[in-house]
Amino acid sequence: MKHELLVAGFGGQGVLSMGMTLAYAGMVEGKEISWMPSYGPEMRGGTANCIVIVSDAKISSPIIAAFDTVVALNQPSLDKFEGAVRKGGLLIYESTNIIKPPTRTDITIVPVAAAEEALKLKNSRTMNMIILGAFLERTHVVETGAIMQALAKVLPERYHNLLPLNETALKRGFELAARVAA
Amino acid sequence: MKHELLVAGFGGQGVLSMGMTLAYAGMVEGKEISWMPSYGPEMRGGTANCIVIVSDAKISSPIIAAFDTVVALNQPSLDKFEGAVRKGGLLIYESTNIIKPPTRTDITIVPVAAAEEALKLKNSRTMNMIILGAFLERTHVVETGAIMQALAKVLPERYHNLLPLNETALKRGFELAARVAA
Amino acid sequence: MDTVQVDPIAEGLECVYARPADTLTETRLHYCPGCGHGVVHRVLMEIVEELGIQDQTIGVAPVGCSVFAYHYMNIDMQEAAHGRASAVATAVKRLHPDRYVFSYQGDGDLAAIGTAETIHTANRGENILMVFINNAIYGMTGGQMAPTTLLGMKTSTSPGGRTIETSGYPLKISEMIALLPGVAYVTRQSVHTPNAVRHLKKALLHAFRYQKEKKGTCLVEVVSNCPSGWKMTPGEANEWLEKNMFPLYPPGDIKVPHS
Amino acid sequence: MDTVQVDPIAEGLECVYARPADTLTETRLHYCPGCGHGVVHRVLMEIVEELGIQDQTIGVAPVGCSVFAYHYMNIDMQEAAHGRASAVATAVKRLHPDRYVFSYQGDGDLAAIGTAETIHTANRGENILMVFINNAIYGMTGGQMAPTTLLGMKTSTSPGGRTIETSGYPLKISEMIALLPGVAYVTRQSVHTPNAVRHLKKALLHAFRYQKEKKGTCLVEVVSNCPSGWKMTPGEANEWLEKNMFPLYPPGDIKVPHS
Amino acid sequence: MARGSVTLSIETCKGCSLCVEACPQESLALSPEINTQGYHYAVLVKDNCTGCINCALVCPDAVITVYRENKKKGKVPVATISNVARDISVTIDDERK
Amino acid sequence: MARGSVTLSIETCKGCSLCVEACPQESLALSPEINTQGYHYAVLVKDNCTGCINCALVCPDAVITVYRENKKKGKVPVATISNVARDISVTIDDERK
Amino acid sequence: MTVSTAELMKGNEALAEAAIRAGCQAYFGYPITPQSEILEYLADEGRRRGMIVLQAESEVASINMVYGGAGAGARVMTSSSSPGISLMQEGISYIAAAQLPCLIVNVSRGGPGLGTIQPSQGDYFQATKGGGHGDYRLIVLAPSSVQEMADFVYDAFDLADKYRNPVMILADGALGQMMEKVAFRDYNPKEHTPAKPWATTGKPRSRERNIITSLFIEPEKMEQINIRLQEKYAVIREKEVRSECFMTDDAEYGIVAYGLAARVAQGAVEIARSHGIRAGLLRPITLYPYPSDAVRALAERVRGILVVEMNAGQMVEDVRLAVEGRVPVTFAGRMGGIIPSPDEVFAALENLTTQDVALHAETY
Amino acid sequence: MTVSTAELMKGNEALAEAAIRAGCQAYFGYPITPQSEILEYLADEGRRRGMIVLQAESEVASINMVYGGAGAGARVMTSSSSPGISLMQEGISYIAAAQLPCLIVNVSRGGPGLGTIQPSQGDYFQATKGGGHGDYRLIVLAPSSVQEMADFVYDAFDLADKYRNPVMILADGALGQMMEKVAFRDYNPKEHTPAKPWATTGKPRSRERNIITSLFIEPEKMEQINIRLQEKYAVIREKEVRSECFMTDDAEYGIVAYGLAARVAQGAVEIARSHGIRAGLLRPITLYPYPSDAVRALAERVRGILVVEMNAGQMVEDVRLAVEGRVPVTFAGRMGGIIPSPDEVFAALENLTTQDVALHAETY
Ligand SMILES: Cc1ncc(C[n+]2csc(CCOP(=O)(O)OP(=O)(O)O)c2C)c(N)n1
Ligand SMILES: Cc1ncc(C[n+]2csc(CCOP(=O)(O)OP(=O)(O)O)c2C)c(N)n1
Ligand code: SF4
Ligand code: SF4
Ligand code: SF4
Ligand code: SF4
Repeated sequence: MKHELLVAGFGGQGVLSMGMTLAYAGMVEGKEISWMPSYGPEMRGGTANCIVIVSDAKISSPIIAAFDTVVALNQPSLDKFEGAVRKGGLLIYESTNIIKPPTRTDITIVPVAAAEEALKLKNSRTMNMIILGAFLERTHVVETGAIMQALAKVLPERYHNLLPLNETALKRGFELAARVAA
Repeated sequence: MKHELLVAGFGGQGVLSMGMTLAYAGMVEGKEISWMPSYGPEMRGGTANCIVIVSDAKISSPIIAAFDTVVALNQPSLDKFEGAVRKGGLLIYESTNIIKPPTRTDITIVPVAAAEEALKLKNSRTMNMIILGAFLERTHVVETGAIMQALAKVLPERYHNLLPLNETALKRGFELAARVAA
Repeated sequence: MDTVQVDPIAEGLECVYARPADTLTETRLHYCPGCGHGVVHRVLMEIVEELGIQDQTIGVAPVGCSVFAYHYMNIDMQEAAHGRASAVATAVKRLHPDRYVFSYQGDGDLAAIGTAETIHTANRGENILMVFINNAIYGMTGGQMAPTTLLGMKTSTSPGGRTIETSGYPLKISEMIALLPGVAYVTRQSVHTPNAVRHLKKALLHAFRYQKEKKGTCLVEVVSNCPSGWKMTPGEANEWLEKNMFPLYPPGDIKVPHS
Repeated sequence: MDTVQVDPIAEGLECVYARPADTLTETRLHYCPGCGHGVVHRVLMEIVEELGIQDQTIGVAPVGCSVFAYHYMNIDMQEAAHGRASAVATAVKRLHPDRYVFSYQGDGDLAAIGTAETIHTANRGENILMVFINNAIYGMTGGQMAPTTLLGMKTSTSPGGRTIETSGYPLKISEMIALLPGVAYVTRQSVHTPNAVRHLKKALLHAFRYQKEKKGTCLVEVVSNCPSGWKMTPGEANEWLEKNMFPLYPPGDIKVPHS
Repeated sequence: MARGSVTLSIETCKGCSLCVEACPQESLALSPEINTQGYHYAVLVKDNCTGCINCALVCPDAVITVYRENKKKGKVPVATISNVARDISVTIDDERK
Repeated sequence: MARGSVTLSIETCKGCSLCVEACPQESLALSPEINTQGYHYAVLVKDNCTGCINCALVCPDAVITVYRENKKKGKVPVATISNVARDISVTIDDERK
Repeated sequence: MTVSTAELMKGNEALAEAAIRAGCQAYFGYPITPQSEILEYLADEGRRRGMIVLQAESEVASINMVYGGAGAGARVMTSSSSPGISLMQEGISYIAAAQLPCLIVNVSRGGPGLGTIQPSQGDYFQATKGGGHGDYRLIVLAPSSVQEMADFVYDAFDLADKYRNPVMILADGALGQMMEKVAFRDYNPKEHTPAKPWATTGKPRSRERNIITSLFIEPEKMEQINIRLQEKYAVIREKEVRSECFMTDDAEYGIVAYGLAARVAQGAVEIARSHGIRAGLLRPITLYPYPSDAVRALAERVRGILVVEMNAGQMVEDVRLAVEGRVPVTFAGRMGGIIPSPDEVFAALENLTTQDVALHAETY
Repeated sequence: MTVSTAELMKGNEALAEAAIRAGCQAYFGYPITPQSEILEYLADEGRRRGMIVLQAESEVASINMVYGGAGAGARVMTSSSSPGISLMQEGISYIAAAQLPCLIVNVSRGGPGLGTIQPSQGDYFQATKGGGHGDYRLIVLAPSSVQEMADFVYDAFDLADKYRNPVMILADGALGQMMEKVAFRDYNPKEHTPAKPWATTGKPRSRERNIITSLFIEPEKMEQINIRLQEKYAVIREKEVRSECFMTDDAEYGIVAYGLAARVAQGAVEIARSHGIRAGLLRPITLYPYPSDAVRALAERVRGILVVEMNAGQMVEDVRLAVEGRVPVTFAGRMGGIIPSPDEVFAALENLTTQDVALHAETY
C-alpha cells in the first residue's frame, strides 16, 4: 500500500498540521512516512501545502507531480492542484470557501462543507479534522485510532482537553464524506 | 643575444633599482626585457633580489633557476645564489661586505669593493652603479650610453643633478672589474 | 453590523488623502497584517511623490522582509545582498551624486551582518539616507533574535528570553553612528500611531533636504513592530512597542546638523 | 667612538631588567627598526610571565604586520583571518572560560575589515582583551590608508593626503566601543616614551585583572608608529605621533569599570 | 451629513485592525466577511467620519482614501497627494521647476 | 664606577636609535659597524649609565638587559623579570599559588 | 527530548539532535532559510543539554568562530544555506589550511544570487572543488533522507577528527524541511573523540606552544604544507569513498544522482523497471572523495549513463571524468529550486535509451 | 603619465593604466599583496584623470559597491588576491545572477588559507567553476604577460558589457609584480560602451522603473532566470573561446598551460626542441569558456599531453574532460607560491615521452 496526498490551502487553515497528523498516524501504524511542506517566506500569509506519503515500503521520491488524493481548502489551491490528481484519484475540497467547483470527470470529487460544520462544533480549528475524517472515510490510509494517538503526540499537553472534540470532528468528516455519492 | 641576471642583497642596497636601470637600458636599445622582483612582506628589511632578462627575442619564461650572471651584494645572498650561476657563468660580489668569498671554480668570479669605492665618491648610494659598471665591463649586455638614458628616466627629475656622479660611478665599476684577472 | 455606503465625491467631499499613485505600485504588499514596513514604504513614497523626485531617486532594498520593496516603490531600485545595502548605495551615490539615494534596511541587515558597511558608510559621510527599520527581530527568516532584541525577549533563537550572558546587550547602533563626524542627522521615529507617522514623515523630509544640501549621512531609525515574530496581534504589538521598546529606544532626534 | 666594555655581574651589579625569557621566544622580530609592535609584544609577554599565566593564556594574532606574533610570544596562539581575531577569540574564550584570551590587532584589521566582529564581540561583552595597535596605516601591505589615518596624511592610497570627500574621517573606534554596555574597560596608550610604556603595562595589567574578574570586554588601544609606512626614522615617527596623533587620539582611559 | 468619509479597498486590506484602533470616531470595523485572501477586511460602519486621516496614516497597506468637507472651497487638491506634508514647513526646491 | 650598566645583543639590534634617544645620560650610540643583518647596532659609549631602564623600555627588539647597583643588598632578583611591575599596585592573584 | 526509538522529525532537527548526541560542544551560526531550525533547535535543546550555542553577527563571524573553537580543541560546527556558505569561503580555506576538524552544513537553496529558498544542488562545485582559494578539499557527505541527515553528523565529526579536515554535509532545503522517521544510533562521543594535543588550550611548561595558523610565508614551506594536504587527500580518496547502488546488477542503463535527486531517480528507476527498462541507480554518498571507481565500473556494464541533478549540470563533470568516453553520458536537471519529478527523470532516461546518442556527447 | 609608445611597467600598473583608458568609471577595492599597486596607481593617476576610486572597508564591501556601481550603469571594477576574492564569492554570485557587467581582477597568491604572497594558480576552480553558490559562470581571462595584463582589460570590459556578465582577469603575483614592455592600444571607451537602458539612474515618466535584483522567490521564475543564464553561457562558449598555440603543428607531445605557467612551459618546449623532442604548447586564454575543442584537436594529433599548473592540478580536469581518454594526460605542478622552472617542466615532459604511461592514468 502506498498513498500519495497533497493538502493545500491558506496559511492559517491547518494545512501543514493536518498533513503532519496523518504522518504521525502512519508512524503509529508502523508505516513508512514522508511529509514535505512547501515552505516559503513563512511569516507571510498566502497559500501553503504539503505532500504526505504513507507507504508499506521504503519511499523513494518524497516529491511527486501527481497524487492519489488532493485536498484543497481554498479556491486558489483548487485551481492550482485540480490537475494534479491522478486519473481515477480523489479530490476533496472545502465547499464553504470554494465557489468555483472542480470540473474534472475522471476522478472522484468529494465536496465537504467542513468550515460550516466546524462552526457547528464551535471551533473553527476543527475544520481540518473534519476534512481528515472525510479523507479517511474514502481512503482508509490509516485507522481513526492511529489518528487519535497521533494527535496526542502532535498537540501540546495543554491542548489535550481538545482531543475529544477532535475525535468528534473526525467522525463528522466520516459522516459527511459517506453522504456524498461515491 | 639573451642574458639572464640575478641581483641579490640587502633591502636598502639598491638591488631592485639596479636591475630596473639595466632593464630600462635594454628598452632604450630596443631589446626585450623582463624584470622580476622577489617580493615579500616588503616593508621589512632582509634580503631582496630580482631577475633581469635582456634578450633580442621574445622572452618565454621570466622565471629561471640558473643564471648567466649572479650579482651578490651581501653574504646571505652570496651563500644562497652562488650555486645558481650557470657553469661558465659570471659571479660578481661586493667584496667589502662579504667576508666568506665564493668557492666555485667552474665560473668566473669578480669581486668588486664597491662599498669602499662608493665612500670615496662620498655617496654610498652609488654602490650599485659601481657594481653595474663592473657587470657591463664583463658582459656588455647594454651600452653605457643606454644606462645613462635609462637613469634619466628612472631617477625623478629632482635627482637629475646626480646623473654625472652616477656616470662616474659606472666608470669606476668598469675600471675595477677590468683590474680583476678574467 | 451594517456598513455605511457613501460616494464621497457625490457627497461633495474632497479627497484629502490617497495613496501616492505614481510612486506606489498597485502590487499588494506581501507583509503580514499590521506590519510597520508598509507604513514606512508608503510615507517614503509620499515624499518622493510630493517632492516630484521620482526620476531623481534611487533606492536600495535589503535582504529582510522588505527585500521586495522594489515591487512596491515605483522608482529605480537595487536589491542588495544581506547587510550590504549601504555599500551598494555608496557606489550608486558616488556615480550619481545628483540623485537622491537611500537604503532601506532591517536591524539584522543594518546592525548585524552589515555592521561594518553601515559604520564605514556613515564614517565616510556618504551623502545618502539610511532608513533603518528596527523591529527587534528577524522577521523574514521566522523570528530569530536580532542585535536589537530586548533583554528577556523571547525569539526562536532565544527561546528562554535574551540573556546578556549568551547574547550580550541590545545594540543601540543609531547612538553609535551619531558619534561619527560624517553623519549629519540621526533620528528615531516610529509608526505605531497617526502622530508618530506624521513625525516620521517630517524626519524623512528633513533627511531628503539634508541630502540635497550635501550635509552627509542621514539615518532615520523607525522603531517598528513585527506582529508575526512577536506573536501578537498588530494592536498588541504596537502597544508592546511603546511600552517595551521606547524605554531603550526612545523616539526623537539623536543628532541634528548645525544650522 | 669607543664602546664601554663592562661585565655588570663582575662589577657587582644586579640585573634589573631583562627580556621575559619564558614568554618571549628567541626568534628575531621581523618588524622594521623602531616599530612599536615589538614593544607591545614584549610588554604583553612580561605581564604573562610575571603573573605566571603562560599556561593559562591563549592569544589570537591578526593579519597585519603582527601576523607572526606567535613566532615571538611563547604561548598557545591562533592566527585569525584578516579582521576576525575577535570572532576567533570569542570561540576560544567560550570554550575555555577559565583561560586568559586576548586578540592583538592592527587598525586595518580591527577597525576596517573587522568592524562588525569587533563591535559585536564588544557588544556581547565577551570576556576577552583586545589589544588594538593604531598606527594610522596599513603597515603589512605597504603603507595604505587605514580607517584611522589622519586627515591630510599621505599614504600610498591617499597620495595627496586623506580628504574627507573621498575617504571620510579618521575613525575613533575606541570611543564608539566604549559606548557599549558589555565593555568594561577602554583605554588609549602608547609606547613612544619610557613612561608611555610604563603606563601601557599598567593598563594591560588592569585588563588582565578585569578579565579574571569577568568584567566584560577590555580594549587597550596603543597609538603606535609605523616608521616604514610613514617614511620617517623611528625617532621622527615617535615625535610625529605625539604631535599629530595625540590631538585626535588622546592617551588616557576612555572607560573604566565601576568600583 | 458627515464632515468626512473614507473608502477602503477590500482586496488589499489584511484586516490588521490598526485603522479601527486609530479611528477616534470608532467609524471603522472589520467585516465578518473575508476577501479572496482570507482576511476580514475593514469597512466604514458609522456615518460620523471627520476625515481626520488617522486611519489612513497607520494603514500599512495603503488601503484607505480619505475625503473631507472642503471648507475653504478653493481648488480641489490632486487626489493622489497626501496632505500630511501640509503641516510641515520642510520643502525641497526642485531646480527643475 | 657607574651606578648601572647595560648589555646589548648585537645581532638582534636593528639600529633604530630609540634607546639612544631615550637615554637621559646619553650613554648609548649606534656603532659605525653593522651586524650581519646590515644594521648599525647600539652600543654603550659612556660609563655613566644609571640603570634607569628607559632604553630597555622603548627597545622594540628586546635587545637590552639592564643592571643596577643593589642598594638594599637583599636577595638578587630573578634576572628574567622586568621590574616595571614593581611600581604597579595591580596584581592578579593566581589561584594556583 | 532524548529520543531513542524512531521519531518523526524534520531533517534540520534530526541533524541538530544528532549534533548534540555526537558531542558537538559548540555551534556558531546565523539564521537563513531553509536551515534556521538547526540554530533554533540547538538554541533550545542544545543549550539545555550543555552545548555552547552562539548566534553570530554573520556567517563570516560564524566560520571564524568555528576556526577558533576547532583550534581550541572542541567539536564544533556551523550551518547555513547557499549565500551564507559563500560568505564563509575565506574562512573555510583557512580551516582547511590550518587542518582543523569541524562540521559545516549547507542546506542549500536555489541560486545564484539571492535566488530562491527552494531546494537546489547548485553548490556542488563550490563544495567539492573548493569555493575558496587555494588547493584544498572538504570531505563532502550528501544525505538523501532524514535518517541520513542524522547519521552523517556522527560520520562527519569522526572523519573530521580522523583527518583533521573540515567536513561538509551538503543537503538541500527539502531534506531540511521534510519529515521522515529517524532513529538515533548509540554513540558515545568520548569513545570517538581523539586527543588533540595540537590544540590551543594554554601551554604548560611540559610542551612546546601550540600554534594554529595557515600562514607559511616562505613558498618552500607553503609547498610542503600543500604536499602534506595532497597526501592526506590521497588517503581520503583511497579510504573514505562511499556510494550505494540500486538495481545496477543487471542494469543496461545507469543513473547517477545524489541527495534528494537520488530519491527522485530511484523513483524513476522503479518506473523504468515497470516499463521493462533495466535501469539502475548509483548514488554517490561522498561527493568528495568522489566514487570515480564505482562510476567507472558502472560505465563498463551499461550502455549509457544519465546524470540527474537539481542544477545545470555540475557533478556530471565528475561522472564524465570517470567514464572517459566509454559510454554516452547525458544530463537531466532542474534549476532554481525546482525538484524534478520521477516521471521527468524517467522521460530523460527513455530518451537516452531510444535516441541515438553520439559518443562523447556534450552534456549541455 | 599618458603613455602611448611602449613603456616598462609592472603588470599591476599596466592593468590599472589600461582600466583608466578603458573608461572604467569607478574602482572599489581593499589592499592586499601582491596587487595593491592597482589600487595605489588608481588612487593617484586614476583620481587625477577623473575616476572614482574608493578604498573600501573590506572586500565584501568592495564587491557590493561594484554591484551598486554596475547596476547604476557604470563601467566598474575591483581587484584583490586570493583570500580577498574568497570573501567576494557571495557578491560575485549576486552580480552574475543580476547580470551586471563588471571586471574582477584576481592577482592570485599561494593558498589555501593565508598561505603565502607568492604567485599561484590555486584559484582556477574558484574562478572557472564558480566559487560562489548556484549555477553561474564568470568569463575568465588569463594573461601571461604584462602586455596582456593591459590588453585584457579592454577585452574584459567589452565582454562584460556585451553579455552583461562579470568578467574575471585571473593573473598571479608574478605577473602583477614583474616589469615588461607594454604598449597601450588605441581605444575610445565611448565607442565600446553600449547603452544601458536597464540601469538604475532615476526613473523618468517615460519608462518603467529599473530593478537590479537576483531574487526570484518563485522557483519557476528562478528556473527561467537560470535557463536564460545557461543560454547566455552557451553563446559565450560558442563565440568567445580563445587560445594560442606554440609549435603544435608537428608536435608529438603537447603541453597545456595558461598564464605565467604557459611562459614557463614555452621555455620547456624550447628546451625540448633543442633536445629533438617535438613538443608544442597550447595556451588557453579564456579559462571560461574553456577551449575544449582546441584541446581535443591537440589530443587527436599528439601521443600524450602534459598539463602544467602552479597548483595541485585543477585545469587538468578540464583537459581530461576534453581529451576523454584519447591519450595519456599527465600533470606537473608546483604549489604554495612556487613557480616551476622550464627545466623542471622539461623533465616532466621527458617522463611523459619515455615512460610507459597507461591510458586513463590518474593525474595524481
Ligand atoms: C548572507 C545571508 N545570510 C542570511 C540570510 C537570511 N536572512 C534573510 S533576511 C534576514 C534577517 C532579516 O531581519 P531584519 O534585517 O531585521 O529584517 P526584517 O525581516 O525583520 O524586516 C536573514 C538573516 C541571507 N539571505 N543572506
Ligand atoms: C581578506 C584579506 N584582505 C586583505 C589582506 C591584506 N592585508 C594584510 S594585512 C592588511 C592590513 C594591515 O594593516 P593593520 O591591520 O593596520 O596592521 P599593521 O600592518 O599596520 O600592523 C591587509 C589589508 C588580507 N591578508 N586578507
Ligand atoms: S515577519 Fe514581521 S517584519 Fe516581516 S512582514 Fe511579517 S510582521 Fe512584518
Ligand atoms: S611596516 Fe610599519 S607596522 Fe609594519 S613592521 Fe614596519 S614599521 Fe612596523
Ligand atoms: S489598517 Fe489597513 S490593512 Fe489594516 S484593517 Fe485597516 S484598512 Fe485593513
Ligand atoms: S632600541 Fe633596541 S633595536 Fe633600537 S637601537 Fe636600541 S637596542 Fe637597537
